[in-house]
Amino acid sequence: MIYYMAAAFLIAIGIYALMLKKNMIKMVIGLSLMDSGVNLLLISLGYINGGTAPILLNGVKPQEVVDPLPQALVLTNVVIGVSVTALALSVIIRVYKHYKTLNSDKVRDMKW
Amino acid sequence: MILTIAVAILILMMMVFAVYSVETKDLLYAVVGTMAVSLIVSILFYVLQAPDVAMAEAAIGAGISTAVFVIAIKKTERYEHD
Amino acid sequence: MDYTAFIRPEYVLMLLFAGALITYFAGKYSSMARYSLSLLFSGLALLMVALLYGKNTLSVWTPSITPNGISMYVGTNPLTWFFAIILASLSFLTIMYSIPIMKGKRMENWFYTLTLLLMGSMLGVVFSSDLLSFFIFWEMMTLSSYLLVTLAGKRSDKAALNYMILSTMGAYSMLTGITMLYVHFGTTEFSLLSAQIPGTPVNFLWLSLGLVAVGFLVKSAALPFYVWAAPAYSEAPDGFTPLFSGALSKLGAYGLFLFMYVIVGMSALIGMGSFRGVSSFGYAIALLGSITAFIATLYAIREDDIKRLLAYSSVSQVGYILMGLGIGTSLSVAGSLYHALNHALFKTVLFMGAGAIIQLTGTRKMSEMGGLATRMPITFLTMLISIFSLAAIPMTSGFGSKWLIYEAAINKGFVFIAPLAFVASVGSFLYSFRLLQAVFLGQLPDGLKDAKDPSLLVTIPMIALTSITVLFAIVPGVPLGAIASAESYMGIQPIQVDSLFYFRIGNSFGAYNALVVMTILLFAMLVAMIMFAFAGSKSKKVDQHDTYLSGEIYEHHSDLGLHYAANFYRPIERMFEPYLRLRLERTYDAFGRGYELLSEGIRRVYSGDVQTYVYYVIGFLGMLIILAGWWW
Amino acid sequence: MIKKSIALILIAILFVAIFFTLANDLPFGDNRTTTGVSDKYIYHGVNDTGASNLVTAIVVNYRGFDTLGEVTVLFVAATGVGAVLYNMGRPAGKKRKKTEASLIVRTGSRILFPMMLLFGAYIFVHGHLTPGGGFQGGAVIATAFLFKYVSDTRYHIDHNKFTATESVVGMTFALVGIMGLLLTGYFLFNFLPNGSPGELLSAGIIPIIYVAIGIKVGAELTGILDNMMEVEQ
Repeated sequence: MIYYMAAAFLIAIGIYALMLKKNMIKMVIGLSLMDSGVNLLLISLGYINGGTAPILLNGVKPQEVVDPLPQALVLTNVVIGVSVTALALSVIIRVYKHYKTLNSDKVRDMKW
Repeated sequence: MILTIAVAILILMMMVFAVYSVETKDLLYAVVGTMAVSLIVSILFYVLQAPDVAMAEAAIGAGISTAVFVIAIKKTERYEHD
Repeated sequence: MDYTAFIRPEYVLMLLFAGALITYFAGKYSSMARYSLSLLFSGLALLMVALLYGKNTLSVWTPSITPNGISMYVGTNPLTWFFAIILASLSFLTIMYSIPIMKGKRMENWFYTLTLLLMGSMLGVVFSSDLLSFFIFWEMMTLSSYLLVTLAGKRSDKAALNYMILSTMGAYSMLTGITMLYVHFGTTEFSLLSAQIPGTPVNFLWLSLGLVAVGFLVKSAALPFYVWAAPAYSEAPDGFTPLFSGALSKLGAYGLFLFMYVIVGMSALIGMGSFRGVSSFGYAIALLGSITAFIATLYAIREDDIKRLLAYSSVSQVGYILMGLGIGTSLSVAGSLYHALNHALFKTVLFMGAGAIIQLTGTRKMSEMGGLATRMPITFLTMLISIFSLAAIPMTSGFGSKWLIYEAAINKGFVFIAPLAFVASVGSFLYSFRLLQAVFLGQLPDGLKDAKDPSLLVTIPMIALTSITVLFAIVPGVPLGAIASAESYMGIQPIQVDSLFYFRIGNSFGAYNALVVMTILLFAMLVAMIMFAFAGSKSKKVDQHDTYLSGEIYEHHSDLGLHYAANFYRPIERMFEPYLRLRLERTYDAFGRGYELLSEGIRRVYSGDVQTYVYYVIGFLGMLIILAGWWW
Repeated sequence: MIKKSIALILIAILFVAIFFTLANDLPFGDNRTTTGVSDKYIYHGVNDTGASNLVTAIVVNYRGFDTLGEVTVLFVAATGVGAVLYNMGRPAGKKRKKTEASLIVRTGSRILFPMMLLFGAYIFVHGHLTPGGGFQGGAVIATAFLFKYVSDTRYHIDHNKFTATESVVGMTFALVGIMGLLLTGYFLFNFLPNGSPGELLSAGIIPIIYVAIGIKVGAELTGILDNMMEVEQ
């Protein structure tokens, strides 16, 4: 239960950063925190009381392990998350070169 | 029981780090806070019997992602202005 | 070794698609290999198609990997063969013709690859015997012809885009219709489909057939969709236009034949509603065709650009084909198929000649040409005969087909269609005479003193096609024999052909004996020539620098309209001017502007402010939670 | 200020909504494997694939096509970083301006670099037996290169060789898939014997694919870091 709270808190704080921070790197930090929160949420959904890691070696029985499916999905998400972060940051670097600011309000070209 | 208390302390620390990394004006510190959050999340993964994900999160979330952030901050600016 | 085992449609297609690939890679290194390989592949394909005559095959040609268990069929039958031989021979001759014409042009290598690909996909359209492969080949054809149009460079981009947008519209409409048919009947193969047609609800047939027909009407540039045709035909590379106008525009008519008569069938078509014994659907097509023929003729009369003139003429002639197709009697269908053949023959020659002349003069404006008859006798003669055929003057095979269509229209007493067709025919004589006069007669401009006939590779296809035109005028029974078997395949009473002599076309009114007509006309022409020679010509030779220009060379003032070909039909133009101002393009433009305004309004949602997007996301999340019925 | 308080209230509502929905509908620690597809993976995974690590079995075997897509996403992201930052000022051949690392870091990196590479390789080679696999091993390899970058200012990687490596391993992945298609009729289907679970040489095509993924992920993450570092102010 405590894990749910941690995950929901991370998601909420990520959204908070996205909503109120104008600094673009801060926004990406918020996204990254949300990412961690979602991963934690998925993993804790797959946990079974008293289960062990889903590696059937050394006499571990199938009945004893936790759900491996969320873990496989989260593994994918971790790698995708870092590539998204890198792409976003490189765009931010490019935008900074052009506008000399990280404040998203001052980047006017995309607005009407 | 001890494990639960330890986890509760970890989560409390994680929350503090998360709030700090969002609220601080120094982006470099903020990134370090994010890294700490990632690291604690990775420990939580391990506690939740997901060693694969824990490894990935420790290496990628705490390692490479932080490096990417630091590089980006070096290319731009370190402090957040209002 | 038995070679006949390889004479199958699927091998023709494989040969051409493999050939396109091989030609591309070989052509990168040597231009000689490019020319000879493309000639070889298209010639071989032509030979194979010719040997398919009289065969009836049907086979599954996809390997075991079929999407959703739908197999793909190819086959050949008399109707298919009739179109396939036109397409194959035109492709072969066009490739031959474009060797000197396209030499050194932009992306020459791609031209041959794409032409072979287009040839393969056109043959694929006619050979395919199920809805899925028909659509796939249809789209391949659209795509490769679009790419061929863009090869001419930046100038052709807009025209090509228009063509592509309208084609895509038509293709989606067609896909919808095809999907409806498939869902309703559960099969895609044509013969299985047509077996299930009787007893289908009429409304369903109207909807699905109408949707499919939109795709074909776009491709044949009929009334509401003709706006792409003139720019695309005229801006396409000179080497591609003959094939584009001569062969590709026929496939819309083929598709209509296929869906109306082969799949739905005559009795079901009549069952959808009829008008004086003609199905209402066919009547609508015929009406569209006749109005298209009329309007396009009016536009052609005004044109000064030689390729645009021919392009509008092409639209108008395809209108005739649709007219005959829609009426759907034995005579009219024969006339329609015959006209498809004739149009392929003469329009290809005309576009080839136009391409050669453009190559020579470097301009497409007719008011900058003139007097080329003596300099380019072969081009002149072939184009002259083709123009006769276009204007349906006897002694050319164009006469026979238009005669059949008129007769069918009069026979049924269509007081709206028949007069329109007549007026359009007179108009087609007007614009083709202007073409003749402005390009070949009159005074030779200074710059064209040393003009001469193009090389053999250009003239051989033109001579070949022209001699077929003349030959078929004398023995119309040869093509009509093939047409009669196609008609009986479509379940229409075949036209009677005198099997002994091939000179007579029979019908309910009587017979047309081509040999007799030809002999009489030849005799009359001889008399006229003798009279002309002995009565003495009243014409006077006018020197290039006559006094009415005070010795100045008029080319420098070509923009003043002093050329004898400028404002040639001013009186007629003045008569139609108020109506011609109502161009269909404006409707499309207005539609486009309205759409742009709408999009501009929608774009406002994306404010460019990141925070706004976050609010959207949270709103969406909230909606999800509410929709999930959450409340504890 | 009003905006901030509205946002805070919204976020608080969201937090409460997420937390209580989860706590109410999906109690923590319940066994939910029987309702979905997980049951099959848990009970038949080892027999089907020969991999003891069920996560690996899912990632590489059951959902191998998914993983191919993921590797593609990673590749596109790496290409995107390169494309976005392309030609941002630094002339070719100019060195990165950077303060020299301390002697301890330099010496340490020399000793640790091969070890880190070896450790990464160990992780992805044993992906089907122990925790870890291609993604984790690749990330470790990328951190090894990052370490090298930090410690040595003159160090730089050869882009052409990296690209070639990446293409070769990427193609290996696709080729294994196509061989499955040809031999068994399904893309990425296991066509090698499963062997006995728990041995290094077991689990069919999983070790091959995981080695390819490991090298590819390592190369791509290093490429991302390198692209981002190369830009000069």
